[in-house]
Amino acid sequence: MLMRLLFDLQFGDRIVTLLAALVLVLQIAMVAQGWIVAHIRIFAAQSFFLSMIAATIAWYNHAPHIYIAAVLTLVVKVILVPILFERLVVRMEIQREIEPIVNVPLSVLISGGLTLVGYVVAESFYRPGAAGLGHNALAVAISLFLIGFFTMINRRKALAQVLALLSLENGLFLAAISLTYGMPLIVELGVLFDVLVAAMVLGILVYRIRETVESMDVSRLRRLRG
Amino acid sequence: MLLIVLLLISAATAAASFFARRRTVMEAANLVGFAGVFAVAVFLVAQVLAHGTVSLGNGFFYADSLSALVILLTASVALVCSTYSIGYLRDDERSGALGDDLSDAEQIAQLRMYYTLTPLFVFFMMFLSMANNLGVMWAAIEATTLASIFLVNFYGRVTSLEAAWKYAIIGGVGLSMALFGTIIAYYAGHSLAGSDAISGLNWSVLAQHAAQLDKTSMRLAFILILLGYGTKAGLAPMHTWKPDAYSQAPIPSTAILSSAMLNCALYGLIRFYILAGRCLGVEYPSHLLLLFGLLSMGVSVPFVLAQKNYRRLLAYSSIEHSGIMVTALGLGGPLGTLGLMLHMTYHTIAKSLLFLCAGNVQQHYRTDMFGEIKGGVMRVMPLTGVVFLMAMLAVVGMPPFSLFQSEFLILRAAFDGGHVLTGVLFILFGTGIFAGMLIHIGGMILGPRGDTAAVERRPWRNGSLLALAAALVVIAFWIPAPLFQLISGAAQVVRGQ
Amino acid sequence: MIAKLFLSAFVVWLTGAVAALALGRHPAAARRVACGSALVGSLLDLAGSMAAIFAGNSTVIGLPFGNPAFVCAIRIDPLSAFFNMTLGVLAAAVSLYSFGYLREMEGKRNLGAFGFFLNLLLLSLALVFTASNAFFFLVAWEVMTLVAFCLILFEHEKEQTRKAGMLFFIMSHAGTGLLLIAFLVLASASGSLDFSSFHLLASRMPPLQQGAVFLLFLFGFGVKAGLVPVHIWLPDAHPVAPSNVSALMSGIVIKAGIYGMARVFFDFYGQPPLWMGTVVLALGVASALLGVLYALMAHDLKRLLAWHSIENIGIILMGFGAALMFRALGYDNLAALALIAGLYHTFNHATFKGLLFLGAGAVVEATHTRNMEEMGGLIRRMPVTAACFLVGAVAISGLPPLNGFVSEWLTYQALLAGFGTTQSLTRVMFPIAGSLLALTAALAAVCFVKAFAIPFLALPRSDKAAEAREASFPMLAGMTALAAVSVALGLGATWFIPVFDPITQQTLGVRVSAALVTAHGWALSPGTPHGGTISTAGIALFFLLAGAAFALPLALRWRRRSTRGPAWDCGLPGLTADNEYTATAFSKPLRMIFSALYRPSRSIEAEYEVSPYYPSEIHFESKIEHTLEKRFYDPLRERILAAANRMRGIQAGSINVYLAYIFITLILLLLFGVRG
Amino acid sequence: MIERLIESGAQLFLLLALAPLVTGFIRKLKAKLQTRRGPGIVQPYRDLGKLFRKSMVIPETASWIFTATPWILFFSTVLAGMMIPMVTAEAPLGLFGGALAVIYLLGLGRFFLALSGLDTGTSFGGLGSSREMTISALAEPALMLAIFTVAIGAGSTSMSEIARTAIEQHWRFFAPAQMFAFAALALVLIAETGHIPVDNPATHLELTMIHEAMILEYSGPYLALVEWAASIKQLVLMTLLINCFWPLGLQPAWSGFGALWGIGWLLAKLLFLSCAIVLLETTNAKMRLFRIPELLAVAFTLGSLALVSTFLF
Repeated sequence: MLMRLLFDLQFGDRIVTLLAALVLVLQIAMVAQGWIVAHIRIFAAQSFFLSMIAATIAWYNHAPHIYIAAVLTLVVKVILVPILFERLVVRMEIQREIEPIVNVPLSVLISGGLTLVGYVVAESFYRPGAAGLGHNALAVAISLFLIGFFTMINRRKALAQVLALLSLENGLFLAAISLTYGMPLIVELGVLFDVLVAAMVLGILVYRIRETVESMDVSRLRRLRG
Repeated sequence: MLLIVLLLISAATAAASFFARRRTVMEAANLVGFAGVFAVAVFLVAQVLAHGTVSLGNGFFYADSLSALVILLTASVALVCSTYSIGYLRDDERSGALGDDLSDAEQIAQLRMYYTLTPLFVFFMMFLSMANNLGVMWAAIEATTLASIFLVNFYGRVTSLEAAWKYAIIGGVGLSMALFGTIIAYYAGHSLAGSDAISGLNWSVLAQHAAQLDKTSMRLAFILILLGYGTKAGLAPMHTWKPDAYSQAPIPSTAILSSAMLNCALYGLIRFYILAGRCLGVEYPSHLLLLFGLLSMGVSVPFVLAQKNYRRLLAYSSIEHSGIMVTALGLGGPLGTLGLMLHMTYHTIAKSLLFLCAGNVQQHYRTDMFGEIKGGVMRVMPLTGVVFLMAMLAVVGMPPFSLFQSEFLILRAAFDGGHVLTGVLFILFGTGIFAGMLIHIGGMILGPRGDTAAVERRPWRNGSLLALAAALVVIAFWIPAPLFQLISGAAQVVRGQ
Repeated sequence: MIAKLFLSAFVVWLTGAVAALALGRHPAAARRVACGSALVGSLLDLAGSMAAIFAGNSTVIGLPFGNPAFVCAIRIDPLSAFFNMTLGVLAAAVSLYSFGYLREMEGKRNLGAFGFFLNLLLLSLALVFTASNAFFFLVAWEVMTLVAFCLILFEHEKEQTRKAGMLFFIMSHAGTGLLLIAFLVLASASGSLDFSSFHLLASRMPPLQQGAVFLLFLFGFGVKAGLVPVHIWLPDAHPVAPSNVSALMSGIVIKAGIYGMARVFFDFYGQPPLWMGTVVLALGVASALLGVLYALMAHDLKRLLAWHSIENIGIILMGFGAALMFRALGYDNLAALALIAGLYHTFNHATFKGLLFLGAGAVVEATHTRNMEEMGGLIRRMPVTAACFLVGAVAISGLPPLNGFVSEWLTYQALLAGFGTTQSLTRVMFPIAGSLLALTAALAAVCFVKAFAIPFLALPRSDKAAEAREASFPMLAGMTALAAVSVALGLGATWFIPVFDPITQQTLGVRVSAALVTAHGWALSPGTPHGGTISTAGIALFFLLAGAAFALPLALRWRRRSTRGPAWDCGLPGLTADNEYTATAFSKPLRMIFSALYRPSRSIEAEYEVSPYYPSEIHFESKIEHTLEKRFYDPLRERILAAANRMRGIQAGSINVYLAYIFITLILLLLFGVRG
Repeated sequence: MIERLIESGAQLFLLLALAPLVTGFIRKLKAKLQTRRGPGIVQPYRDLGKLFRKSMVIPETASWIFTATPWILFFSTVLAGMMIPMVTAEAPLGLFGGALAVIYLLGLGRFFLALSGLDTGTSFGGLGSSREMTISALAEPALMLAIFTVAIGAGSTSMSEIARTAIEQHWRFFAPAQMFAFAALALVLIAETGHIPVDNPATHLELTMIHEAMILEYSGPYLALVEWAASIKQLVLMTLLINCFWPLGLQPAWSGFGALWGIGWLLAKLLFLSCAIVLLETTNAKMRLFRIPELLAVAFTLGSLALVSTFLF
């Protein structure tokens, strides 16, 4: 029975949607989160579930190169980046909490609204009986993207903004694997490499800001005007 | 074959300056490297003119006249800026602008960072112009952003850090939107045969089958691409990073950013415009482009009128010019596209010249605020003063200079196409910008000498200044035939012939 | 033949410009090369344009231009030949004058650059008059503005010069913006940029578009010509420029605006609606009146002359307005008369205004000041300059027998003939305009009594005026040449009228010079049956005969019986310069009468040691208010800058706000864009 | 041709001879009305004769303009006189210019007179020139409107044409347009020739004199020329007024007997007009300088009324 499930497309589709929903919930949790370290861990969990989605899609569509993408995501986003950021947080021993510009209940409400927007936009794409698994994942991807964007606006701390940017790219990755079973491999590699370098560069910048401005509060960087 | 050589030379330059120990080696490496790049670019242009398109690695690298033009412009700007940066960085070193209490080793490290990142920056810009695969093109643009972040943060002051941070974050957000757009475009082309192969996302392939692409997803993709690459091009309302980045980065990198990088961002936008145009018909994308173009021109007018810092003034002028080029793209048609391509060429020359003059003035007066200079630049630095005024008049579109020709073509396209309101707004904003630039830059350059010290000889900087000024004057009256053939070829590509 | 002359003129100017720039290091050579090439170029241009006028047809010459996307060609038809002739005459005299005028600047200023700009200005002017397609016209137009800007800013150390130059450049550029829109609307209607395709095109366009294009052209060219609502740059820009440049600016650069209007009104518009002519006539009258009223109050010699340029532009536009109205009503002969009046006054104004500015330049160079209150008694030290200035003053006041009178007489006849038309509006409007023209001419006479008497007559009011020396020979040669042309144009009016035949033939399709010249070449008539005739030659002959027969013999006889003695000084110990009337006092009655317009304000400070009743020194200063600037332009500027400052709030510095901008745009586009 | 010469010679002689007579007559009449004997009618001739024989004093500061002005003034006024029809409708030098030329020739004379006033360097000269030019400038539009009304009636600005139409249409004088035009032209005549309400010709009081102030420095023959020119100008303007509006007695041509008849009528009309002027002078006091623009504004409104009424009625 289990074996049959493994090959039943219907079941695969339901798994992918379940995992996609889980990723969305984690994203909203990240919005409501107050602590940097917890923020990093939720991001790691989210990336883990993403790689699981990639794996299931690869399994059901017999597309080997998606496995590589899943593994890479696992390595980069679940292990490397979180460790880098946590060491950064420890070395700079800044206060750990994030003071969001918009208070938590309102920001959760807004993310709900954004999810709605995601679905409204994606709604025009649904062609009944489209082949392939997570075609309804586009709505989730768009809402992930919008919520990630909103969290960036909502954060004062530099590191929190970087994390929001990375979660935003998670949304893109979901769109890539679910809609088109992953981009050509070269592109996947290019994207992942750029995400990694971006994380490192932004880390260095955050470190420099911490040194010169003595606080991670980016909103105080307002000297260039007009 | 030339495409690979082009990339190899710039990569080699980056490596050479990374491993070099003495400053002169780095300078020489850069100079020779970029000269080589320029030479190869000219050969590439010759080949493109001969065969129409040059491709390599079964379509992975693809260069038609549009990309050849962008490569040529990037190479020429890089060459001029490398000669300028030699004099510029030596003066910075002498005057301690690099960082007040830096030991020699640290200063060399600082210069090394500059001399390695610039060729890397140019490498990725070249790569981007010849990448056929849209995903790879996106990765290259992302890489240019990453390379230039530390160029913006070169001086390490608090303000340049703030500028770099904004440049990175806004750029990052913009490019993630562009990536989303690329993915959706790929999804739109998903139903085509053989789309999952490596060439599925190739622009040339998609361009041929554009008609069969899925309409709604192409519409969503175009919006996201417009916002994404619009951020890199500095279209309003995503322009906010530009004035900060341009006023804090070192002058040679600002010159490259403001001309070459702008062309590459527009190159990406044009590639998608061609796809969207064929798939959705020209009507839909041109409305969006006109909206954003006019918005950018409109937004830059008040900032130019009430500006206190001349480098930020030039940044807003380049926001206006990206608005002009996007409007020209929106207008389309034979006149609009030819106007766009001419404008891209002339703007590259004029804008980089303007920034180089601003650099000369800043290094002598040690400030970039109009209030502190109080006029008299013409009397203190005659050559820079005259060239600065000339470049300002060119950028603003005064007729003896060539930008008027391209703006005239664009306006003619607007009025012939029935977009009378666009034309009237275009001229209104142009006059506003003209008034602002004239009052501020004219006020700074003209006027009595005051008590500023005389200026010392500056062979490198004035040499590159004169070269560009000569190019500006010559191109006003005579365009070499092959260059015009390249430009009209590029215009045809944009029109989708 | 015509083409060769024009091309050689262009080549001479171009090489002269480049040579002058190259000779920057040694000023003497640069000065000679620049002025020489300007002179030769102008004479060639003059010869070419005269040949073109007598040939009567239009020749087209292609010019090589680098960018293949554009074609540059010039077309010399009678209208452009006429304006080129004006340019040739004035430029020749000014170049001759510049030989002497620039010698004084040799040490201080970079004469190479000056020569470069001077020759380029002449070249761009000639190209503006002959350009045959919209693109090339606009390029030549803007190059002319740019070069004029550089020439105005030649002494850019002074704050006032910079401000005036920038105001000039910004307003001209705004004007060019209007022209650009108008030309492109025409180009989209006709499909090509060539002027020949615009011929009579405007009347075929829908009325609303036709009206809009008319207003765009009127105010686009009006900015350069100094039409009233958009004239504010002119009184500031001309005085600060070097005098030979102000002569060119007032004489011919303003006429580029007039040429533009003539080309549009009479070449592009076939049968314009009546309201257009009325607008032009009304603005003409307003410019004339305001120009002369503010000229009366100006005590800076060159500023006074600049205001007068606005007045004369008003008179020219009265002629054009009348011509347009006659065209609308179908009276082509009367339209031709009015057009000839306008064009004749253009040529006259170029000559006598150029003469006056050159005279003023000589005076300013001799006394190193532009304020009339510090001059005086220059007639004794600068007799030839005084004589030439007097000729110019009499001509501009429209007094017989000189050329100003002839063109104003023609304008009167045109306005008078207006009564013959049936339209009720015009029957009243023309004579009223005629009477206001009379008021303008009379006030001009008052102004030029002041402008000639205060600087030149009686005792010098300052030691600067006392030590003035006569101008050098080339300057005098330039001035006498223009004076001679002025007199010749006045007396030889009947020989000059046939010049206008090809123009009226080309634009209005009718030749009227035969009807205008009567009594076999002696007198001028308005072309109506037994209309009032005028013979300036006859008047001059009468003066000469009477002078020779009575004045000379009697004057000589009485001179032996006359002695020189002090004037009546009411018993005070001898007259000094302080007793003389000053310019402010001279214009006081008119300041009181027109106080509603001027809103004069005055300040008197008296210093005294012993008691207030015995002041040791009194300072009197009276100022007037420029209502148009104070009421309209200054508040407009402030409001724009305030709005700009408020808008700067967008770039407030916080990155969260910047990201919010992008976020909102994304959401809007997603929701509304996708459906599209 | 010879006949034309004789005619113009006669008109020239008549012009030169009659002018001082009219001035003398006006002064005599004014004196009579002020119940004083006053100098004889021919007194101006005696003054001119005396002045021509006297020697001259020219101010030190004066330039050639001071000495040239009397000649220019005299010749321009005489030329203006020759252009208007006095005895016959045909003005001898009519070809040289019509109504506009007359106005502007008088303007030329005034222009140089003002210059000479300023040339002496005294404040009186400046005072006189400034006031004279201001008043004449303000009078110009009213004069022009009156002339335009008459010229529109006649269809041309040539004086003989105007006179000829005046002769043919006798009833024309009573048309409202003509009445308004006549009133406007009369007011301008008063202002131009410097009679009482505008300027007092007899006084040398600095504050009130306008015309006299300019010619204060002239003496001997030049003073005679200027005075003579002033009286000729007065005669010219009066004849202009008469022949445009009261054409009765204007002969169509210079036939022998007709000329005498024409001169007779001219003298009668001049007599009548002089009496009207003198009456006006004695019954009015001189106006303040800055009240004169109001007078001339009245003249301007009368002129525009005249113009409108030609078109309305």
